[in-house]
Amino acid sequence: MHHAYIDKFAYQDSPIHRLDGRVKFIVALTFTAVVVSLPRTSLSILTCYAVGPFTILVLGRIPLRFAFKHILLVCPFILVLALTCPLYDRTPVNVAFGLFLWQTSLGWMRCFTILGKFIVTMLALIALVSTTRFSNLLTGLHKLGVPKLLIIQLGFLYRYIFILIDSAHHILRARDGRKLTNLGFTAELKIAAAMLGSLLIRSIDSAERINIAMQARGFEGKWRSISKLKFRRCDLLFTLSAASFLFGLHFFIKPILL
Amino acid sequence: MSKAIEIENFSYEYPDGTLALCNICLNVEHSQRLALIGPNGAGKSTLLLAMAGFVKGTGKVFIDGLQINKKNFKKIRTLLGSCLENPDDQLFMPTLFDDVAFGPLNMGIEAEKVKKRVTEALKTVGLEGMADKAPHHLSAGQKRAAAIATILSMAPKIITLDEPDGSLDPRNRKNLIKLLAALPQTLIIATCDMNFAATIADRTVLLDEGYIIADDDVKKIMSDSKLMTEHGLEVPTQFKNGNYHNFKS
Amino acid sequence: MSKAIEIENFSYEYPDGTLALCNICLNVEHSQRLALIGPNGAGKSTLLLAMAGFVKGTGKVFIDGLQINKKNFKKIRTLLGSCLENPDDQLFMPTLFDDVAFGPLNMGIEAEKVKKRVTEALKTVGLEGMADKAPHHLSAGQKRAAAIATILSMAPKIITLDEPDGSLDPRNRKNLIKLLAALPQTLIIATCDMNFAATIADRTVLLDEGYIIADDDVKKIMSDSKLMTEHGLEVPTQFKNGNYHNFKS
Amino acid sequence: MHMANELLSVPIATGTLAIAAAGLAFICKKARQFIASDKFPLMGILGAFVFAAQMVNFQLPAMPGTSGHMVGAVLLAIILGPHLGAIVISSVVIIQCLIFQDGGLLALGCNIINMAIIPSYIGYFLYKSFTIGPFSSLRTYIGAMMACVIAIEAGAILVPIEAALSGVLVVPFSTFLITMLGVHFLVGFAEGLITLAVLGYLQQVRPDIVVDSLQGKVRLSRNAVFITLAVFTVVIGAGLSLVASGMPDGLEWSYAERPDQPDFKPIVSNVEPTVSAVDDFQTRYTPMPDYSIRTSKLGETNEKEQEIKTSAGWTSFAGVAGSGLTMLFIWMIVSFLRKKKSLEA
Ligand SMILES: Nc1ncnc2c1ncn2[C@@H]1O[C@H](COP(=O)(O)OP(=O)(O)OP(=O)(O)O)[C@@H](O)[C@H]1O
Ligand SMILES: Nc1ncnc2c1ncn2[C@@H]1O[C@H](COP(=O)(O)OP(=O)(O)OP(=O)(O)O)[C@@H](O)[C@H]1O
Ligand SMILES: [Mg+2]
Ligand SMILES: [Mg+2]
Repeated sequence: MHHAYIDKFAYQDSPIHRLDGRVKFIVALTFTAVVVSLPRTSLSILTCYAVGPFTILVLGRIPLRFAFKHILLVCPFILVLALTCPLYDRTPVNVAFGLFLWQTSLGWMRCFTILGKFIVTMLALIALVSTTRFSNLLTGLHKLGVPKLLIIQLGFLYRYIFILIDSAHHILRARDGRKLTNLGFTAELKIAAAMLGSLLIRSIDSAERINIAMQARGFEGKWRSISKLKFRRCDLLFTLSAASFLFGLHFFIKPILL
Repeated sequence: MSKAIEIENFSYEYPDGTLALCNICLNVEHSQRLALIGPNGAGKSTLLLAMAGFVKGTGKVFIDGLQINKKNFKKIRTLLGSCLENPDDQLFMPTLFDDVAFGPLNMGIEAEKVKKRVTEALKTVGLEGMADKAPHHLSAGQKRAAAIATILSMAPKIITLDEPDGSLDPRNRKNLIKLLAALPQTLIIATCDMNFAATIADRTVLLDEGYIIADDDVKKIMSDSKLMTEHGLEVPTQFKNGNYHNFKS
Repeated sequence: MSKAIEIENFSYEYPDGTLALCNICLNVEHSQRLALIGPNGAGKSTLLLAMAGFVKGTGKVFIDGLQINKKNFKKIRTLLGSCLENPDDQLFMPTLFDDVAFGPLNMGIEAEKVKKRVTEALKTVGLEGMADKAPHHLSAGQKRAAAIATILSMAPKIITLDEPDGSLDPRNRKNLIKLLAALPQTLIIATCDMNFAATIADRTVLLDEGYIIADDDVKKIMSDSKLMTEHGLEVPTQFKNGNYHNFKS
Repeated sequence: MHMANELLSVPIATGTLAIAAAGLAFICKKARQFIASDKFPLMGILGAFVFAAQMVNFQLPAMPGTSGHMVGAVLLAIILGPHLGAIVISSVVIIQCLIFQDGGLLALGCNIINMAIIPSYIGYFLYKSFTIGPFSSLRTYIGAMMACVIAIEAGAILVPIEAALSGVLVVPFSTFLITMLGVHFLVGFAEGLITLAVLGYLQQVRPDIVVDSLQGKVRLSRNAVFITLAVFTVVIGAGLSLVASGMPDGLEWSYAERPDQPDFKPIVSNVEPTVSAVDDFQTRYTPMPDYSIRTSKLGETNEKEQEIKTSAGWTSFAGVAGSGLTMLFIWMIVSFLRKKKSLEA
């Protein structure tokens, strides 16, 4: 996993990218809540909801391949859960879709709904994250009341995760370059501990140096930052359209489909 | 007028007993460009830390006439900016803008002025328009430049740089030299690379094992091949065979 | 006889889409000393990783006649030792002894012989008597040497080194050059420092943006000032004005 | 043990989100009182360290082919103290959600509680209460081991509970619980080993870092490891079978939430009043009550029903097709506009 890999699309520019982070966050959260609380056996309505994140992704110029690759990466846990549904719920149901009519079990229906909901909510999350620079998201979260200490932590984390992941990779490489046999459990554990330990020591050392760099620039414990967030007219427009999308689906399309 | 930096009989021992600096006496005039040279472990980095007040040994250090102590610490931060060896340590905020704004904001400057300063500092190092980038999206050379910008935005009178030329390719190094040559501030640069030091500085201090071995004009020290090799260094190419080319543009 | 390294049409793209290596074809003879040069981000480190089988792209890589694949991976580990860019990554055990012994122990060599190998490797790099030190107490130059010792103790036929000259002072660099010059193995060295490359190698491959731009005798490539500056490099001093001094001792 | 959105109902999700937010706000407020400015970078870097540490793996004993890696909550709590540890791990969980999309947005509250707050505090206090007094290698060993296993199990137990309270569990509760406990017992055990080993390494090379929490030398012996494994297995096994026997039968549980058989008497609501209360609450207050219009899809072969079904088939087809067309339309418009723009430029 490399730097540019995970958040490269957040640094593009598009109308969606320019929206206020707060607005996008709240919309994504609401959208997720609405989708999660949909009935457990209705699949077709999910595709209607998918239109929302899909639009954002397309407008934000996020390749759909990227989004689906990500979903694949994080799906194993939910996949296992979804696949247990057919085992436990064998109530037969008839499913009608267009001209076709077939019989399956409620468990399968649920399995697919869970997966469908997972995909749709993940699309929403990816749409949020890959159209919002993390720093803007942080400022947005701060404005929404997340404690400053946590925001500072998140900022540091975001900055140093990639560096440390890289050095973990390098250490692993150095081990693999010289590791030919399994030396037995105790030795393995010791080696792993030594690798973790040296990573930890390096982290602590660089924390000490960062501390010097911060103090050298006058830091005394009080965290100041400039907020670049502004609620503009397009944010209002976005909120309104998102609201009417959800509202319309809920009150007009959903009753028809179910 | 007071000197930019005055160090009187400064000594420092690391907690584990390593004597890193020994009886250092050093004066630096305003707008001088001083190269600190010396082999690995000579104490260059430690001396730069001492100038910024981050290691507290015996002896006195004055920055622009102000002695370093608890009371003056804040004032000195606005006078002297120090840039660490590794730009990853220097750039710790999520975006370049935040990083460059960090210093001025801590000085209590108001937001509008901070923005102006950031824009200017980024322009000076040739990174205009990159303000919203995350540091991990920058290349090695850009990170160096950005680290310098974080110091420039504080508008210090004195800048210390620790091995700013590490792991740069020749092109990036040339860009760095151009950038440093254009800065009007007092510069103190620690480096192991003699060619780099000879190009950028007008005065040299040779450190070894915590002692100041020599302190003079660049040419005088660097062309003394006996002195240089004795302390693990080498005569830079422009001073070899006595033929002096100044590469400064 | 088979070549030390044969690479056929190798390409590699990082998961984020960066094309780091593009259609690389390269043969290295036994006991050749090859310098990989190129600006920052040219793909030097990636090529060294590919030679050790750490990145798997399209195309074939043969080490001493063996193709790199799952089956041969172990065998290749004993043939080719690769030393990473940062010595801190290479040294992760609590003591230097453990670190240098790590490779041989993994090869299933018995304890007595391992000890002998460790002592020899440490002696070769000039660190005899330091076996019990913790790696993070070593100086930068010592860490470099130690990282090389961890490879030497495995007695590979081919050694790859990624920027072994980073942040070393001239004396340490000279020692490193002496050390490398005395090694009988096939050496492949990636570096940004042209003087270092010119001193140590007898063949040079110039990489830029993932392509092999030139592959020839050191002198031929490095004295071509147009080629070098075009790719962000510079002509090393010993090839300037056509006067060729070989610094190898 | 990352929770997904789909394992939670909206009331439970918002409830846990609120609890997590309040908890974090409280912890941050508390931490602000004693945190020194030089702790900021240390905490940030240690958080990143936890991420990176998860890539370093080692072979587990007894089960060849499986490898373990650390989670880090207890180690950080030991090094930084419970408050700062909880903040750091919470930020790790949030980043996992917001950058790596691991765990859902709605499930963030649950994840913070399960993986950050609970393990940090439980782990720290278990470790402290065991290692109080003069240093002994055995006590440190037991303390760290207990801390890791119990802290992680405590977090893991919450996952099936939260899912059950949400009423979305299809898998029988007891099965889910036992699987979670079993898996996380192994996780906790590996975590304990690695935590101890790292502490031992740190003590060897940088004793100043762990000086407050470890005065003597930590040693790991193979026998101790196996004895611990045996003891824990027996204890956990016995505990689990007790829990399991008290639970309603797996299949029945899944019947308990089957609205399609109205005459079926849900067993659970008798056994567990809280669950039924929450269920009740949910059906009443969720914006979209769950089981309302499902009849059109359930199978009786009444002719009229059949008719309804066919029409339902068409509407759902229309829904899917309409959405698909809409997406196609949006995509075409956007790419058309973009092309035009790039031509102009
Ligand atoms: N944190 C530390 N604790 C103990 N000793 C230290 C520490 N940092 C540096 N030293 C020792 O102090 C001496 C001076 O170190 P310093 O880092 O100032 O050297 P340097 O001239 O910057 O070397 P380099 O060219 O390698 O950067 C060295 O002997 C070094 O080993
Ligand atoms: N893990 C990674 N993921 C994605 N891209 C990478 C990764 N590592 C390197 N790159 C990119 O691949 C290209 C080649 O990188 P490489 O590290 O091989 O260059 P290099 O020649 O070693 O440069 P340097 O002189 O700076 O060490 C660069 O553009 C770099 O940004
Ligand atoms: Mg230094
Ligand atoms: Mg490289």
